[in-house]
Amino acid sequence: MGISNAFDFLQNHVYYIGSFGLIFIGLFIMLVKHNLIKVIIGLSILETGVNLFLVSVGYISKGTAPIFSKSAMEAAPMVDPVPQALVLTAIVIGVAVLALALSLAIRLYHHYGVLDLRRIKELRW
Amino acid sequence: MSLELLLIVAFGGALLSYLFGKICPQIRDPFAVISSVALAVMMAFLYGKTMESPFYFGFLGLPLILRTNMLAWFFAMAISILGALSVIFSWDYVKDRERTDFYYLMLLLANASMLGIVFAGDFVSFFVFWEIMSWSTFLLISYNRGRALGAGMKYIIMSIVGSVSMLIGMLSLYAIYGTLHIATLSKLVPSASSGYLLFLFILFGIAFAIKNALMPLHTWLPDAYAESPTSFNGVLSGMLTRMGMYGFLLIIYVIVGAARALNLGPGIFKFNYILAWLGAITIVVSTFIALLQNDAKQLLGWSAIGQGGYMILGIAFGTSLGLAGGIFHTLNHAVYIVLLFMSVGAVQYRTGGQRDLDSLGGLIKRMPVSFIGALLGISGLIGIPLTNGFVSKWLIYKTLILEGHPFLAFAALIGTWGCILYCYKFVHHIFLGQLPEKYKMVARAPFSMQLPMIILSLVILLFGILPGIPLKVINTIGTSFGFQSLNVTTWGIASETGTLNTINIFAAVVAACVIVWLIFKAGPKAVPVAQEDTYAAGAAIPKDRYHYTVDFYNPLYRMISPYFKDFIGGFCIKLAGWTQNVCHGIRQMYTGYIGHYVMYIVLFLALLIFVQLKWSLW
Amino acid sequence: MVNPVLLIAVPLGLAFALPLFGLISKRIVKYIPVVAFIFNFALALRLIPDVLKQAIVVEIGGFPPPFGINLVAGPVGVLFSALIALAGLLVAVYALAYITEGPKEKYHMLYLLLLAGATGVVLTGDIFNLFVFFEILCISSYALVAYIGDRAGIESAIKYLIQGAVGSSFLLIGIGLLYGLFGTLNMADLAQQIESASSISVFVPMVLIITGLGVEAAIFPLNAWLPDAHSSAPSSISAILSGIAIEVGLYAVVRVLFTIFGATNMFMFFAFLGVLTLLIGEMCAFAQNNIKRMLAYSSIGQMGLIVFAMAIATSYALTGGLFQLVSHTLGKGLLFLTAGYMIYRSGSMEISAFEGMGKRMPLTSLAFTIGAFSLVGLPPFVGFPSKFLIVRAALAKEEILFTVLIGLVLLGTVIEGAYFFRVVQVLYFKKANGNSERKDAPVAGLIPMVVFVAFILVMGIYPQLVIEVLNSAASELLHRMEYIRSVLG
Amino acid sequence: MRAIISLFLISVLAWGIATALNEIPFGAAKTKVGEYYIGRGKEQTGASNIVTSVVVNYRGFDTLGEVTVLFVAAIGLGAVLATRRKKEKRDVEPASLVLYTGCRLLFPLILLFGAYIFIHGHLTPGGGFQGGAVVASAFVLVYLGCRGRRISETASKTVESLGGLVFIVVGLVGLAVGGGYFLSNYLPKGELNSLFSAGIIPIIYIAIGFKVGSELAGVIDHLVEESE
Amino acid sequence: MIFVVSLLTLLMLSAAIAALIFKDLMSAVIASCMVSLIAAILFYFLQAPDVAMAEASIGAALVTAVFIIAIRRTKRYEE
Repeated sequence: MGISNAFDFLQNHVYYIGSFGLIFIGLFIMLVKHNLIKVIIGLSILETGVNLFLVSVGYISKGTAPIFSKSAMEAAPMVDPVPQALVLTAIVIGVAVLALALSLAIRLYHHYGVLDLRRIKELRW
Repeated sequence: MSLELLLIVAFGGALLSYLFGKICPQIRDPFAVISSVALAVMMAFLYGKTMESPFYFGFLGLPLILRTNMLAWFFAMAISILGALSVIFSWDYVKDRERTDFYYLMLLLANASMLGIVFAGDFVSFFVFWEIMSWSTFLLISYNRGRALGAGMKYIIMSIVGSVSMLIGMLSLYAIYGTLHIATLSKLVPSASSGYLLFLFILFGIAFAIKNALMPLHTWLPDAYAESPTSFNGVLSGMLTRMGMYGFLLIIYVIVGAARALNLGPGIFKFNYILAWLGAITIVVSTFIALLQNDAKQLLGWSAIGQGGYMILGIAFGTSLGLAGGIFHTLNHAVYIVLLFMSVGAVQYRTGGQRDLDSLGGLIKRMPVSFIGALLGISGLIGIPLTNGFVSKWLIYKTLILEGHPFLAFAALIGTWGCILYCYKFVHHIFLGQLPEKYKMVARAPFSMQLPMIILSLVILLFGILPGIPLKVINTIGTSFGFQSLNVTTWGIASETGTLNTINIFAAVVAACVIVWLIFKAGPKAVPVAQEDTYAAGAAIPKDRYHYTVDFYNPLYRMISPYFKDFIGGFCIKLAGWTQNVCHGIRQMYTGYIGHYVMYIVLFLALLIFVQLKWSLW
Repeated sequence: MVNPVLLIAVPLGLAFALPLFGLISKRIVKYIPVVAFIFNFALALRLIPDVLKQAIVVEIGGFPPPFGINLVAGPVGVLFSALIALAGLLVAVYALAYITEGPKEKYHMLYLLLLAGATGVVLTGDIFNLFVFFEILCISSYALVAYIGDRAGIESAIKYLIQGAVGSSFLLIGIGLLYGLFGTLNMADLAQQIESASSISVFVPMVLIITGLGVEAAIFPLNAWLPDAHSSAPSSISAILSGIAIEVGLYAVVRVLFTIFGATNMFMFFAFLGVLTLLIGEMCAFAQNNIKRMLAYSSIGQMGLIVFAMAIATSYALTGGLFQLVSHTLGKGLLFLTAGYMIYRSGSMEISAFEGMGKRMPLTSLAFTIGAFSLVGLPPFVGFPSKFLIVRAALAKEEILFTVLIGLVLLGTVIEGAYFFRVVQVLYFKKANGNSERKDAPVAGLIPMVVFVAFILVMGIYPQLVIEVLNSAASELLHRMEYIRSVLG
Repeated sequence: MRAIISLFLISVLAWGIATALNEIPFGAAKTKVGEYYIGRGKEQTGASNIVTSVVVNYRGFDTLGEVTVLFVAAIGLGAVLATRRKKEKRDVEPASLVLYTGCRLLFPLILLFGAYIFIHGHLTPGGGFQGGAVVASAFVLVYLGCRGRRISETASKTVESLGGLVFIVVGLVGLAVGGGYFLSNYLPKGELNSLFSAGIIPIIYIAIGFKVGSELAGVIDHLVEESE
Repeated sequence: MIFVVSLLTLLMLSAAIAALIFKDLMSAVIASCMVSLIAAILFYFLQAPDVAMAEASIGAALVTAVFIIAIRRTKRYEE
């Protein structure tokens, strides 16, 4: 009983756990770490988690990839293609943000010589 | 003669004189004078007319309306005449200053917007003109730089507070009655609940009390008067401050109506009683603070606060006599305070901006016209018979006594007593006593300054001897508020409880003068000596000051100075300091550290989710 | 019939083509944004009469709404597009002379893309599409904030970026949850399926989305990036960030709250939040000595006012809120533009460095003064009718609570007046120390200022000019069902 | 301290999201939109990869935005790093011969692979973005292996611009000929599962592939140049 | 199947935690690269080959390259 329950639970939730685990770990990194690069790593983990979540929302049990190849035409239900399309977009947006963030980090390092965010607060109040 | 044309002339005159100043400065001053005089002349033709016409439909579906009636005409006439005189006075006064174009623009704009206020037939246009008046005045008060900046800030902050509270009041009217047309409102509002009327009175009252410098909202006035250009003081003190009076009349007697307005609140905490007591407190406190001043313009400023108290006392009781007194006092005060400021201005003009009473003195021979002006001005201010102040003060005293308020009457009396002291100090320190060495070569004021002073002096005497001229107009205003008509004669007022007849007084004074003249004539002939030809009982005459204008009322000062300070002004300064500290405290929230900022975002989210999960608030 | 999609496609296309123009001639590059926004503004104006009758729904790719992406050019969308195009045009003209250093070509591209993104946000009818355009807007503003490349610029850009990225991640999670729940991304379709926003499963995505969008909309605890970013960006960009970017963020919040979720029960909370935002913004602005930070905090305050107005949620209030939005765009845009040249002239952002500017740059100072007066809400400038409407709407509620709140709002106005008038005094009534030669901004800088001033005056004196559009925009926001019907048929 | 607060806040978030997720069972079929795409995608767009048909056609506007985002990031990165660029040429140590030759050899192969991915986007998994990324990784390889090699900035800019313009122009042509719809698939759909099918989809994906490839390569180029 | 997925998820989360813990940024980046790679595998299991390809080529490869370049240019160790 217990085992099969656990199995069911895992079956139903493992992707959610994985994705939100990533999201929260990423968020945690952003909240507590002082190093800018580390914060950006957190952001990238957070984005990966979000993407994973989006795709798992679109999953259909025992579905196949939404591609009509010549062999497997309409054999099984297909998974929802929409979240996949969204995630494609989200991945590209994520990489855009990360690249910009890292270039800013490099420039910031030129100016300040540190990446410790506690010491980069000339602008405040 | 339409009102639109009038306002176009007023505002157009302001803008055009600015443009002329930029294009060819020579014709700017004449143009400003001509336009303001023309305005006064046009205004005169409006006498006794009652009309109302929308001039603009564009504002959010609300027609903006101009209207005129006796009340509006009375104020407008005073505004335009005093404005014209101030413009004439400015001719020489600001000639050598920089940015005179700007000065003229703002002066005329302030004037024009005041006309707009009194002709406004609905609250939107009232408010719009009110705000234009506020910021143009702010810009003029700050004109002198230096300390004027602080004065300007005080003025504009209090002004904004006032207009904000007026905005709330006016829009609550709009929200409830769906109109802001004054005539319509005056039919609808009197049937509102007492609580709502009180709410209205408080909101509008704050706005008008600030403008009229009723204590405890007077803080802006002394500094603003002291620091603004003296040529503008005429406009500022004469009518601009008294727009508060106009507002009070409007809200109490036009919109709400005497029947409701005078019975609001329980027992002695009636709205108008509180107003009257505030007026009385204003009179006493500000009079004594004025006595302590050594700056001519500060002194006049405090005096103006006190005189504002008289006006409030006059209109607070809602009898036709008191109302006449209050409105008449508004006019009279405007006349003599403008005169006094002009005389100070003339002295300042010739002495290089000196307005410290202790450093002046003995200018009587050097500037006789200014002296006469100042003398007549203080006579009016004190209320010496045959000057205009006498009549209005008489009416106010009489109201207080008839209505059975001896304490208030006593307060008013104390005010007059203090008024005598500071008025004497004022005229003595400037014009009498020893002439300081450096002012020996001081010349007379230029004609452009003398002319308005002479006109105003004549007006003081005219209204003092023939008070019936303005009182007839004022009586019409009173009857339009629904009061019974007074029996106004050219010489004064006749009523069953006592008659004012200036012709008798005039006769008595003339007789006394004749007698005194005869006595002097009979005595030995006076020998005129030079002003500096002074003897000091054998001792060598010191080169520096030796006359007694310094520490004039020394014992009195020592007695009253601990009690009569501008506590409220001090409190406001402190309040500003506290606000600043609070602001500095709050901005510490933006620490500059990204971790905190991200935390704020997560916090916001978590808080919302937590509240909803826990309590299902939304 | 013109197609509203051109409002987005043309700036995008021109931005893509801009490097090619750059290959032909370096000098024509900077005129391309001007051309693009003249076109957009004309198009938006052309659309207004049609839109007032009936919202134009454009199906991208020819697929019916729940299946394809659609643009909804309703009164709100067109109003915002017109506003964006107007501000964009004026600031582009300003930038002709102002942007003289750095990779200019990239500046103009980013600028075009920023405003194209903003237009996309206000026109789109699909929530994921909104997210994408929002990212365009955000990312180009990150880059533009860092454009100068000094310490402050880079620092504020990275702060902005991190907060913005966290916000967009939340937004994306919220969108994912919504898609999981309702299986659609179309806003009208979502609105049709969501009856109540109170159940926790709808509430969580809603607050995620609100938080994500709120970061850009500068709602109170989410706005820490704003003063830094707005003060460190080039002034022309500050004008756009303050005048357009946060407004568009607010638009998105309002659209989500009103149209998708119909979250009437949250409005009271947002009214409080708005007042809080307003007070904190104004108080922080009051304590500033740096002109651009002051203006930035003042933007926070104005956003608070608009949020408050929107949260009253009556047709008057929405009209007032939208009007305030317009007037804020005009006023703040003008202030940042004028401040830009004053900073350029005095070499410092400290307010005390502007002493005697009234003599040194008379027209610029005059424009600044008018902008400041308008923001404070003095007649006859445009800030007055907008505040008038908001106060009236709050009082028409006839609740003590709203009366108290409007009192607090107007207290904020008093503080705002205090710091703006202080600057005006510094401009006009302090003697310039040192160089007091008279030299105004260049013509390309003055033209947009003059146009802004003209708009401020004309709309202030004749608010009827825009009130019809604002009214129908308000009713579009207020009536969800109308929106759903116009999209889904 | 901050860690504890953060953990608390995150646990609140987790609580809320877990509650919301209860309504979204994993693996259940639930969307009419997805069904619509799967059911009609073949006829309406002619692409056998439904994800591609969604990305390029049904939600083509998103993709336009997405391309723009990447474009913005590339320009922004250029702008951010721009002021440091005009430096003197440094002497870089040449890579070893094996590495150099290997890179030279692999480079065209990877490019070809990338091109394959984006050309067959409508048939097989992959498409413009993936292909573009593969192309860009070829350039990464060259930067790492053959130091000192640069792509011509003008060329990359031109490719970026043309890629974007092709997308927009293809879309705008739809306004004229495709029934007045932006980005409508007005070209003949062809036979399913053949290379020349799916109307405008391959064109757009090829454009995207070039664009993304050159943009990502440009990003790497900027960063590498900066870093040396 | 589900065990493989669970194991991968566990691995992925531990890699993320490793990225949190490592003081050496290079190691942290490699850990996050691992997160992306495993996520790509999970995408594949979720029947999303397109996304898996994108994640592997963009999320894992390019982002990591960019990170490494950035770290080489700045500091390698978190202080």
